[in-house]
Amino acid sequence: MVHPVKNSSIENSLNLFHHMYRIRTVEEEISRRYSEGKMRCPVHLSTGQEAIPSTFALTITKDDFTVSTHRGHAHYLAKGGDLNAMIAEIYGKSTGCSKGKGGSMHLIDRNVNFMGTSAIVGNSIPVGVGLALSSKLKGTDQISCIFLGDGAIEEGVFYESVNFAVVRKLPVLFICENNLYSVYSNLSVRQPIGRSIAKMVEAMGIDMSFGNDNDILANQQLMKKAINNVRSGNGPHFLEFSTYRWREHCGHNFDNNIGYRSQDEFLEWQAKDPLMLLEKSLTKDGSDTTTKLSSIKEQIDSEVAAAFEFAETSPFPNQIEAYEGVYAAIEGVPK
Amino acid sequence: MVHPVKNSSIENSLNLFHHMYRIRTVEEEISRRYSEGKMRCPVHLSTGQEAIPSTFALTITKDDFTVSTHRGHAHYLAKGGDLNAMIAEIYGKSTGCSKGKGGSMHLIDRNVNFMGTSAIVGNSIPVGVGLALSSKLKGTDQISCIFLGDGAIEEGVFYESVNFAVVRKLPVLFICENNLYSVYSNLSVRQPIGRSIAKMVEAMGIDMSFGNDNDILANQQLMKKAINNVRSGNGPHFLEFSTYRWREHCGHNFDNNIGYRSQDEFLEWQAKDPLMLLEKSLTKDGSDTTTKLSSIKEQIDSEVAAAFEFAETSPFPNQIEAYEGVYAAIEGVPK
Amino acid sequence: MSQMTYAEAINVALHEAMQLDSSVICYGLGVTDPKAVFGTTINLEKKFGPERVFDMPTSENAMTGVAIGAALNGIKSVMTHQRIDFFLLAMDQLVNGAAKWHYMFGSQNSVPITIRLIIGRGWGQGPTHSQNLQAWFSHIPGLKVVMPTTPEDAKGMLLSSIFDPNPVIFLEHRWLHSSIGEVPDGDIRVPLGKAKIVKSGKDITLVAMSYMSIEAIHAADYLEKQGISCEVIDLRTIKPLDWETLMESVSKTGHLLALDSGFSTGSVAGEIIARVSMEKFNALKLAPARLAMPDVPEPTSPALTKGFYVRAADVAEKVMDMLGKDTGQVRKDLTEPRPHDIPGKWFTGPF
Amino acid sequence: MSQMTYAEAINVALHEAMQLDSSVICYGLGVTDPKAVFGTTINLEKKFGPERVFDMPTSENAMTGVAIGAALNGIKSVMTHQRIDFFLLAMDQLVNGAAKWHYMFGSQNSVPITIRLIIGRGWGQGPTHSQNLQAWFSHIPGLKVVMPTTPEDAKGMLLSSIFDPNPVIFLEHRWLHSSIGEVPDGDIRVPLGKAKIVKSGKDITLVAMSYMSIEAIHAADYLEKQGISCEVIDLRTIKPLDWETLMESVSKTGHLLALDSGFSTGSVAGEIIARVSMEKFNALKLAPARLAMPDVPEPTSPALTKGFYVRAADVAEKVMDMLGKDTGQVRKDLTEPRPHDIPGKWFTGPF
Ligand SMILES: Cc1ncc(C[n+]2csc(CCOP(=O)(O)OP(=O)(O)O)c2C)c(N)n1
Ligand SMILES: Cc1ncc(C[n+]2csc(CCOP(=O)(O)OP(=O)(O)O)c2C)c(N)n1
Ligand SMILES: [Mg+2]
Ligand SMILES: [Mg+2]
Repeated sequence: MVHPVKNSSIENSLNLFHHMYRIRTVEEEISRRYSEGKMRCPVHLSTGQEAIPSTFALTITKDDFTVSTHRGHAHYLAKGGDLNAMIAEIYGKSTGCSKGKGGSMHLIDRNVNFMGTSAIVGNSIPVGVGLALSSKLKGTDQISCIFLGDGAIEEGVFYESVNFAVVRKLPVLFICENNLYSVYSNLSVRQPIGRSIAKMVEAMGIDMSFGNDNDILANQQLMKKAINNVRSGNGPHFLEFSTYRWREHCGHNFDNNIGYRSQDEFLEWQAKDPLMLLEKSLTKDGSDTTTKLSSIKEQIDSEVAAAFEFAETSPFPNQIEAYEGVYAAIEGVPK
Repeated sequence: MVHPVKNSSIENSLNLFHHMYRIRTVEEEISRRYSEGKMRCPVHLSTGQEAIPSTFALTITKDDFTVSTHRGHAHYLAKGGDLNAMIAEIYGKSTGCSKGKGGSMHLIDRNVNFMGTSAIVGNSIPVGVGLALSSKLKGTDQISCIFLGDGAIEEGVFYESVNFAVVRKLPVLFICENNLYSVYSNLSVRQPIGRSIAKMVEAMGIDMSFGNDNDILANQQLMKKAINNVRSGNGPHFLEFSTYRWREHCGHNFDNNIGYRSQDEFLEWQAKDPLMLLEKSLTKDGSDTTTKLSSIKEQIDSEVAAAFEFAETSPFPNQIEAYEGVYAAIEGVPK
Repeated sequence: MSQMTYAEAINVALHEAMQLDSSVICYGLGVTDPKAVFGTTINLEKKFGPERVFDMPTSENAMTGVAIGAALNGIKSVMTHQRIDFFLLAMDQLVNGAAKWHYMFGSQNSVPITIRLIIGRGWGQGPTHSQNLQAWFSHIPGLKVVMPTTPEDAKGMLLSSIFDPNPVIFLEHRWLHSSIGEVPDGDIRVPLGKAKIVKSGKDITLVAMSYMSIEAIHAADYLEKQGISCEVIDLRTIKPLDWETLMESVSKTGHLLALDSGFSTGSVAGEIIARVSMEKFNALKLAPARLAMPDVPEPTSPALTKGFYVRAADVAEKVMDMLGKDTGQVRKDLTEPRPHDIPGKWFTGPF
Repeated sequence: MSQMTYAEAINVALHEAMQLDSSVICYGLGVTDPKAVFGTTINLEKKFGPERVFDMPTSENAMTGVAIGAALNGIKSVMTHQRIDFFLLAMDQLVNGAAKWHYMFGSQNSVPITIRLIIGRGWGQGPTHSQNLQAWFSHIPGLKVVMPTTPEDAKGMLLSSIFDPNPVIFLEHRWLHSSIGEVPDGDIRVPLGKAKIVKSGKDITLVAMSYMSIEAIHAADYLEKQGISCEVIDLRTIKPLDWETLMESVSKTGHLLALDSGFSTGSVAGEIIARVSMEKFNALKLAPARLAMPDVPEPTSPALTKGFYVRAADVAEKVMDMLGKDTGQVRKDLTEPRPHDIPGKWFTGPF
């Protein structure tokens, strides 16, 4: 195996930085504007959790399928989903990726095979497995990636989905972002203390890997290996990453003051902020890199600003559309 | 630890024989009479699977809770359930343990804390966990035993139930009778080939043991240890036993001819028939034991005959009762 | 055109659909086993292979989600459950997922799945193997609900369901599987959403679905001899329901009796009474009526199910009562068959 | 007697019940967290300890079965879900288990569990966080279904539900949690199954439940000024439903408008129309009517929910239209509040 040369390693880090910074900027901009009351739907932000989707972005291909959860902005963006359409969706505009029907919790971009997110915990997991079944039936090499949280692990449907994926050796990649919390509930009141999720899932008959602490370069290797593995026809794989969300479960505030977790815990994780650490390490690489970082930021800042501008200036859907689209039309038969 | 002396070991074997022979005789008598068309409900017989409930019968106490499945006759009897009331229930009589409302798939005997069986795969599992929660809340040392099949392992609710039992360290004993089939489906089309159920469950954070091949004396030790363990407050335990049902999934016939399993497989298991093997080994112990065996058989034969007589001569419930008992009456308020 | 049973008609439709379109797959507990879901899936695996026809783990909820996911990439799944009651485990995937997917993602995807659920009654099936929950499904926007009565409709509507771009709940009554009828060959499509007037008449409209249509026809035949002319409507589709045909009939007869195989309160029959009362109030000559199952779980003992089901005699009696005729003779003429808990003598249990 | 919000009334009822009976326990996602399920479970854990008050894994189906099992040994569980939609995962345990247990085991056990489910509308909750599925529950024999409107009823009916020996579905509309009212102190029990005539009148019967009763009252107040006297019935319990009070009212007014917060087709309002049409046909002076949610999943965008809900204006317009009055002024008098998607200005989301 050829070791990556220094340059390509910098380039890789810049690419990771790009994705992380982009996700962070989008989430923080939502957060900044949320209290204006124009985004009238629940939002679940991923600030602090950007490392995993960013490694995903660099390895996954456009044709692969992906589904996600209520906390899906980052995954949508990482898969290459249209930023404008996402922000417009959160604003409830007709240009939204779901035409205003779905909001922040129902994101889709068919152009990049980002197939949907669900507001029901665990609900999109078997859907992802079904997409993998469809690749197998159609004989393509598309894999299907399923993002889920540590809370979703508790739903029976997760376990049923893993079992079926193993039985039929489907090309599924489960990506569990374990951020220690489900809403305000710590893992310890929901799952046995000290039990490893990844090891448990391994015992279901599946390959797994575990990535710690938002360590982005290590996690990137795990992500690459896992994706290659699944694509090679070795059956499903389960990835667990330990991570942390900075802001409140739903909404735009910080909430370390309300008592369900400690400020210390938060600060500990903030010190491991993958974005900040990567930026630090990159700026050590000389002024050329620093310049590149600035230009990435600049470019993203204006891209994000433009997306909000797009959303704000887009028209609302017409009231009548609320009543349309309940049923898909039979081909050749007018609705 | 004192090793059991020879005599008590014979006595133990005779006791096991008693329970096995009793379950066998009941099931075979149902089978013999089923085509008469007087037992008008589905029956799922346990012929071939008697070893496990028999070891259970000798260790469990009356106050402990038990729930079971569609294949629940043996568990009901092992727990000390009233034989007459069970047969009457299968005949749809008013003297039935559920007054004719439930049939073979809904057995209950409150006198021995046999709390119910369900016709829905997996359905009684969390109910058993809830009973364990109630013992803990009430501070009693009653444990809760949950019989389930290998098919029920596939239901998400099984996994959710195990998780909750571990999180709250509840006194639950899961007893999985793995008979290789769910209806006509072999394990291999439902679960990963070569994956151990017990080991998978262990990874969920639970103690487990595995008993092979209907080996009754070995299994008895596992059963005892497991029950003691759970009663000592060590949290839930999972027991898996490998076993085999002789007759068709539902109904009274043999069905090795229809093609979902082989006659060879059946014969292999029949050669390991725990009842026959135990009887053989006991008859080697001299004529005294042989006499005791005969008298056990005689006593049970007539007990079973009497139970069918009881069921056949019991009155049917009154038509009007169909409309009663949908709601429990509020105390002090007439219905 | 050939004579076949309802179960055979379903089998033929599945063969036809899988032959026509390689994106059709078929799975469910028992689909590949020797009993082949009451014979309805015979030879499918042999013909189309284990990739497209397969058994599944006892995981009703996940397997519904699998159908949704596959549908998003153009696979048309036919999933089968031997009892509707087992499918209660999958309500999240059905209602939060399948039913709303097309709508909530702005009409970019459709979810062409067909879920065959077997409903029934009798023979000691008891409280959790005998439910008729069509009212639940018809309450949910985004679902279609189909309940064919005849072998021909079973075939033609199953084909239409499979090729419909929406999730369709296809309900088969266990007592119909052995009924025999003429079934056209080939790719016949009976459109969803169109009721059938199986008997036209002028005095009263009897509206029913699935097995209840059979009881309605028996009653109408009897009533005809008593000089009462019934118009019998077999709904065939519960959602979307063919209100036009129904309203027209009631406008003509001025009388309505709605039958249902589900619990009375909140039944589809109730919705029918409501809609007719709201929209055709002036056409109604007297109060509409409903006959459905009592609001009671089905008991197991045959002694308790005596007189428990809505039978032709109940229908005939109700109609005569509504029209002011003497009902004294009805139960003597139309006695409850013996045994009352099986569809025919051929049925020996356990299912 | 003290003034408190609906949410506080629920909290007080839980405290009262747990104090009265040590076999009452309380659990659900978020029950012990800082937000305390919109404030309804505040201080319960502190007062009654973590054995009796606890958070749970996201395992809705198993946790329902746990309540059943505990109930079989005399524990009275109050389980809470922050959205009714999540509870779709538990239909097997509810319908195949809890609802039928008492019946199918020959009445030897009862299952005294109370399941608090929050329903709602508005504020971008969207298709899977806004359903009102009371019709489903009321279709199932063995369940009781409660939908209180006022703080007093919330307290009194929650206490009655907890001490009822049957499984009770207790539905709280999110838009009611902050409404304020007088609530008697102590162990007050409002009996299940009794409707309340909140306004007596002679021209038309308006029947509603939960938040829809509020819209009905607003409409009735407006209509009174237009010279129309409405009798407003707040059902409070959906099952068993108080048919007596309802039928008496319709007999008096001869007119019926039934409101519902659920999808129209198959709604509880539909069942009401059906029963009244069947039983009080001759008392009805004209066709009864229904106003419920359209048969459409709820969209998320505020632009799409404009005019989407049944509001007092719709009710008033419908009543005037039924009674042949000119409706031209209604929408000018009763404009849709702004913003239309929140219960009041105090509401800033996200929930
Ligand atoms: C079936 C279901 N139960 C409960 C909820 C409420 N809920 C919304 S998000 C969430 C947390 C899930 O935690 P996790 O899977 O760890 O994801 P995270 O929010 O941490 O990203 C919960 C419980 C829901 N949406 N669906
Ligand atoms: C939820 C549900 N799905 C399917 C069925 C149909 N069914 C009845 S028994 C059975 C087999 C279950 O197998 P297992 O748990 O191994 O028990 P066994 O019959 O082997 O004792 C099945 C699938 C059911 N009753 N409930
Ligand atoms: Mg989490
Ligand atoms: Mg088995």
